[in-house]
Amino acid sequence: MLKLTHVAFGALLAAAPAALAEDAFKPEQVSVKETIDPGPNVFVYQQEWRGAGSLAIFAQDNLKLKGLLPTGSMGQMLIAPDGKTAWAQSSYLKRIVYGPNEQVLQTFDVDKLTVKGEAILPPKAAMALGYSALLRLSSDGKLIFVQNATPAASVTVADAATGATLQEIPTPGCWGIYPLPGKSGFAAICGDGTFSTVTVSADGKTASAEASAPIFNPDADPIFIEDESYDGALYFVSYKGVLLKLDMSGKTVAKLDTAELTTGVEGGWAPGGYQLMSIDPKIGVLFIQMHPDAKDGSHKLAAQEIWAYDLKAKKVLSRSKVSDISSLVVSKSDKPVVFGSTEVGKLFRFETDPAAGYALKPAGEATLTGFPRTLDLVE
Amino acid sequence: MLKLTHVAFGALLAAAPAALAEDAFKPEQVSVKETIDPGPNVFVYQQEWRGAGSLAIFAQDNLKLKGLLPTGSMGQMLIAPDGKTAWAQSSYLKRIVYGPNEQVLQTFDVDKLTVKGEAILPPKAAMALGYSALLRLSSDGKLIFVQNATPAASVTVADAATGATLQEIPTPGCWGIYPLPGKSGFAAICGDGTFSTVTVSADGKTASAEASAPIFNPDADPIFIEDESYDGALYFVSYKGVLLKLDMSGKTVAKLDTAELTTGVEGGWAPGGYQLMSIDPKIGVLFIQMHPDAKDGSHKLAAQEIWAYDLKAKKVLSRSKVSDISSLVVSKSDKPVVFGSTEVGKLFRFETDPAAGYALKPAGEATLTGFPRTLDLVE
Amino acid sequence: MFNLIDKLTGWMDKMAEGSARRMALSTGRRSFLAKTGTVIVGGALLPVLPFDRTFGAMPAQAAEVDEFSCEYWRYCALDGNLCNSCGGTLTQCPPGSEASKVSWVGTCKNPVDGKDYLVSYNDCCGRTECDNAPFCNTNQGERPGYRMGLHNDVNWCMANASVGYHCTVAVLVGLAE
Amino acid sequence: MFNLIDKLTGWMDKMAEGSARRMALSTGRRSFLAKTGTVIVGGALLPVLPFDRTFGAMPAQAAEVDEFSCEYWRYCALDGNLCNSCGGTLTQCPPGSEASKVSWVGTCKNPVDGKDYLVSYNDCCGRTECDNAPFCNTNQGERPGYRMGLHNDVNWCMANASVGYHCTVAVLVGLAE
Repeated sequence: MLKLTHVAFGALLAAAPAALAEDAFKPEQVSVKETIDPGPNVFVYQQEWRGAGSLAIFAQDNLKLKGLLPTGSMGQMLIAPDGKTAWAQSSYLKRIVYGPNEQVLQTFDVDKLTVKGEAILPPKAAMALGYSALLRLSSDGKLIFVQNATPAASVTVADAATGATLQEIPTPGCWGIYPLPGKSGFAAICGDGTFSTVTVSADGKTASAEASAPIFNPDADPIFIEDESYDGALYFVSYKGVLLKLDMSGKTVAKLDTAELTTGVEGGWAPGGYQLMSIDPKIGVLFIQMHPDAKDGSHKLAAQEIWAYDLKAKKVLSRSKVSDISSLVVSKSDKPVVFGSTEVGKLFRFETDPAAGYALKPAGEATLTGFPRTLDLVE
Repeated sequence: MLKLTHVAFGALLAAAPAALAEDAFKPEQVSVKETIDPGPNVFVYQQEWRGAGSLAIFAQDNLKLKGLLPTGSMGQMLIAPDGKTAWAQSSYLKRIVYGPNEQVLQTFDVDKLTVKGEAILPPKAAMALGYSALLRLSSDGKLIFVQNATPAASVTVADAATGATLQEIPTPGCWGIYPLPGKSGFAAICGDGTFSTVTVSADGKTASAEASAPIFNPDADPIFIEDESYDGALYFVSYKGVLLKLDMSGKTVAKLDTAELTTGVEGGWAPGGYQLMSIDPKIGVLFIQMHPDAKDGSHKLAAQEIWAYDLKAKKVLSRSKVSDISSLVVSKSDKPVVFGSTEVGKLFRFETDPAAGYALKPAGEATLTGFPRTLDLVE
Repeated sequence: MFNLIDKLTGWMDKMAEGSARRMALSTGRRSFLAKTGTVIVGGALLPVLPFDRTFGAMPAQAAEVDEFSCEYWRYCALDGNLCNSCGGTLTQCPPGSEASKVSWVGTCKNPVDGKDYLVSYNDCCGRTECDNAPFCNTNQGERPGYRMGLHNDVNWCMANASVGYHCTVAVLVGLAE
Repeated sequence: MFNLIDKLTGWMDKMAEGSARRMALSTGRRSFLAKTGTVIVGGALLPVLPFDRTFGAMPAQAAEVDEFSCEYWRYCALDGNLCNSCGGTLTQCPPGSEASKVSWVGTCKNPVDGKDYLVSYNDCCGRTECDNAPFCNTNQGERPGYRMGLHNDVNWCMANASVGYHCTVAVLVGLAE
């Protein structure tokens, strides 16, 4: 029996009465903001490997943070084309870093920042650094494709509306998910230098695959898995700076064109980083992260310059010095705005000058946390 | 049906044979180290609020990291007197930052760095910054006391061997757990300036409490909850730098003595930080974190100096300049070593000079992560 | 004695289950304040301690400091990330999070009118800790957990369904003269 | 075709379930290597790609660099925290963690003997990420996930019971000339 012979309620009762002014003061009330502020957003996935990551939403015009969405660890984010729905695939271990792993696909309402639903995935999803090609929406918006690695590669197909798993498609030796235009399915990059075109049935439950002719040489000049679409084609870039223009619309992926970004440029410049390039389709200009003195192993180095490259004219329009940008995304505008993240916690906003070859001018910054390697935006 | 008409196994099969040297090379084998290196340890709890914290174990002599033990979020650590067993109380939410919270008491084998067991606690444990007074072992080593806050204060009593919960003792308005010497139970600091002495039955299942006379004035000069024992007494320090010497051995807590640390010192110095003081009982010297220009609200400021104070002679022996130490612990030695952590990720080691009043000399540093606010050591 | 404790803690736990909004809508709060000298903030009964003037005063330039800076006057006893830099406002939690059902209280002097206000620091809960926002650690009038209503080293999301700490708002709930 | 895929992925998954220690004890590995040009490292079948010499060479001072620095020669394709700075050694995971059952492989030149070695980068698993240790991000010969055995942007604890990433060791498993 607990016998308390004294009164010591502290915060509960031991209050010294305060003289309260009887004036016009009206107490404020704590509440929860209903929706985020309107206006176009930049999405940054702040990945964590020992706890909860988050999907940060910033205003495009001033980088004001509008809010965070919560995810598990080692996750990926996906934003719907209308910017109103977001998804994340991530891991929830029973004891955060040990014990059984539950891999979850969360669906978020972007305006309200609520978790609309969650579905449990087969426990095979790749626990990878942030790459947009690892969690994708089909071009009709009905299916979600999740990159798996056990380390055997496969893709889980889930219903975008419910998150329910429809099938798992083995994609041995292939990686990355590139939704097919105009039909259900995706292409993947394969380790032998081909692409595999995987067509998924209307109900999402079966699939067939077709290999391309060789597209690139994975030994001599491998390509990054970051893709950008423009003018009906899909662009990739190689470690050495060769731009590949691919047609994804046929039965197999076909190479349409190639271009060398660094022709005639001194200094050993090469592309580098994570989400290392982005195309503004309004003006047909590619913005790409470049570093000098490239060598074997330098392909993940952050940018010392961002180059603006004219895809039609096939020439570099401008080269802008930057500090340690490792991922970027550009707005779709006649006067594009570039958003770039560093590995050490900064999001930079750059305005561009059309009269100066879209050279970048710093125009704002914000704080990031975790490993911020994927960015997306919706106008 | 999946119809693959091409072979693209990539990493699986597409291997270019390499010429392998037929010389004396003997492949190494990956393995797991069985036990940590021998020798005395410093324990630092690296708290996290959005994921897994960890209990880091460093060698006292050179700050070499011996390993990490995994915990949940917002936790506390506890080290057995022999340094062979450690415990942690922490939170595991279903979705790390949302969903049902499972509060767990983990038991660790320090030499093997294994999780020996875990027990689920009543979901009331205080989710607080790291303070050693919030998770304690009874003086006989048989019971673990867990500070609860709902925000009503109580203490969960658990079996130290099994983690099983034995009872919950309400301690309204009181805070902190100070094990009673020579018997089962603890004292707590109460909001009216008294201490409550809670005696726990031999089986750990019942308790009774007794209030002390007023010990301090929580309005005019509150005390920090950090305690240090020396020469049969327990020491606390107030915001303004008054050292209290208390007798915990009776039915109620009694004040034995007080001393002003800053008497005759210019500059408005006061104690500050989190685990802000530590006594080396071999020499009877208190090491305490001090900052100048103290004012209301400065009590958590990191130290600009560490003072060595002679408890018997009641005088300051030395004042050593330091950078931003917010928690510290001192070894029990004739020539003590002080370990201090900063809020920005550093653990510093200081040797002391007995001939110079135990003045501190920097002698090593290591990297910390998270919020490192509790330190412990075992010789 | 025992009954009183049971009643008190039971009542407090029950209070804590009520929503912050419901409590805030109660029009009887100010008169309750005047009568008992205590504040109900989001469900917890908290002491109204007179501002401790033992130590120094507010910095002279405080009036010019904006609400996105830790030096803003309302934040005199705040320990956490500013919600207004994380999608919320001074008094609104960011969308998707929940306001804490209990809170701690500071007493801060408004440099404009020179009056001391009671500020409820509600944590916002159930979302990833917002380290994108400035982290402030001011502690005027702060006390250890033995004065729980004045203590800011605990997670005040403790009484919510989802206890993940997100950020902190600063809500004016009373005047103390 | 279909059977082959099933067989292969099935086999691979089964391989992945085997313990790293069991695989490492297999005395037949080097002859297997010599025969097939592939490496089994901790249970995964990996290609042995010739070292890509298209780009530059090792820095001249590499021989003097100690194993606690990211510049140490074995770490030429490492992306992670050094286990030898977290209670482990060059080839031993810290106590309490588990060695990953699968791994990626780099080809690094030893500046002392001038030979190219195959280095298995095993992650150690089931413990809090060891950010106390130096984080290295070197990428010689690294390829994206379409060459999975050379890819270091995934968590190689993927096939373990506890997938939490702790740190990475660098184990010499072969010679490539």
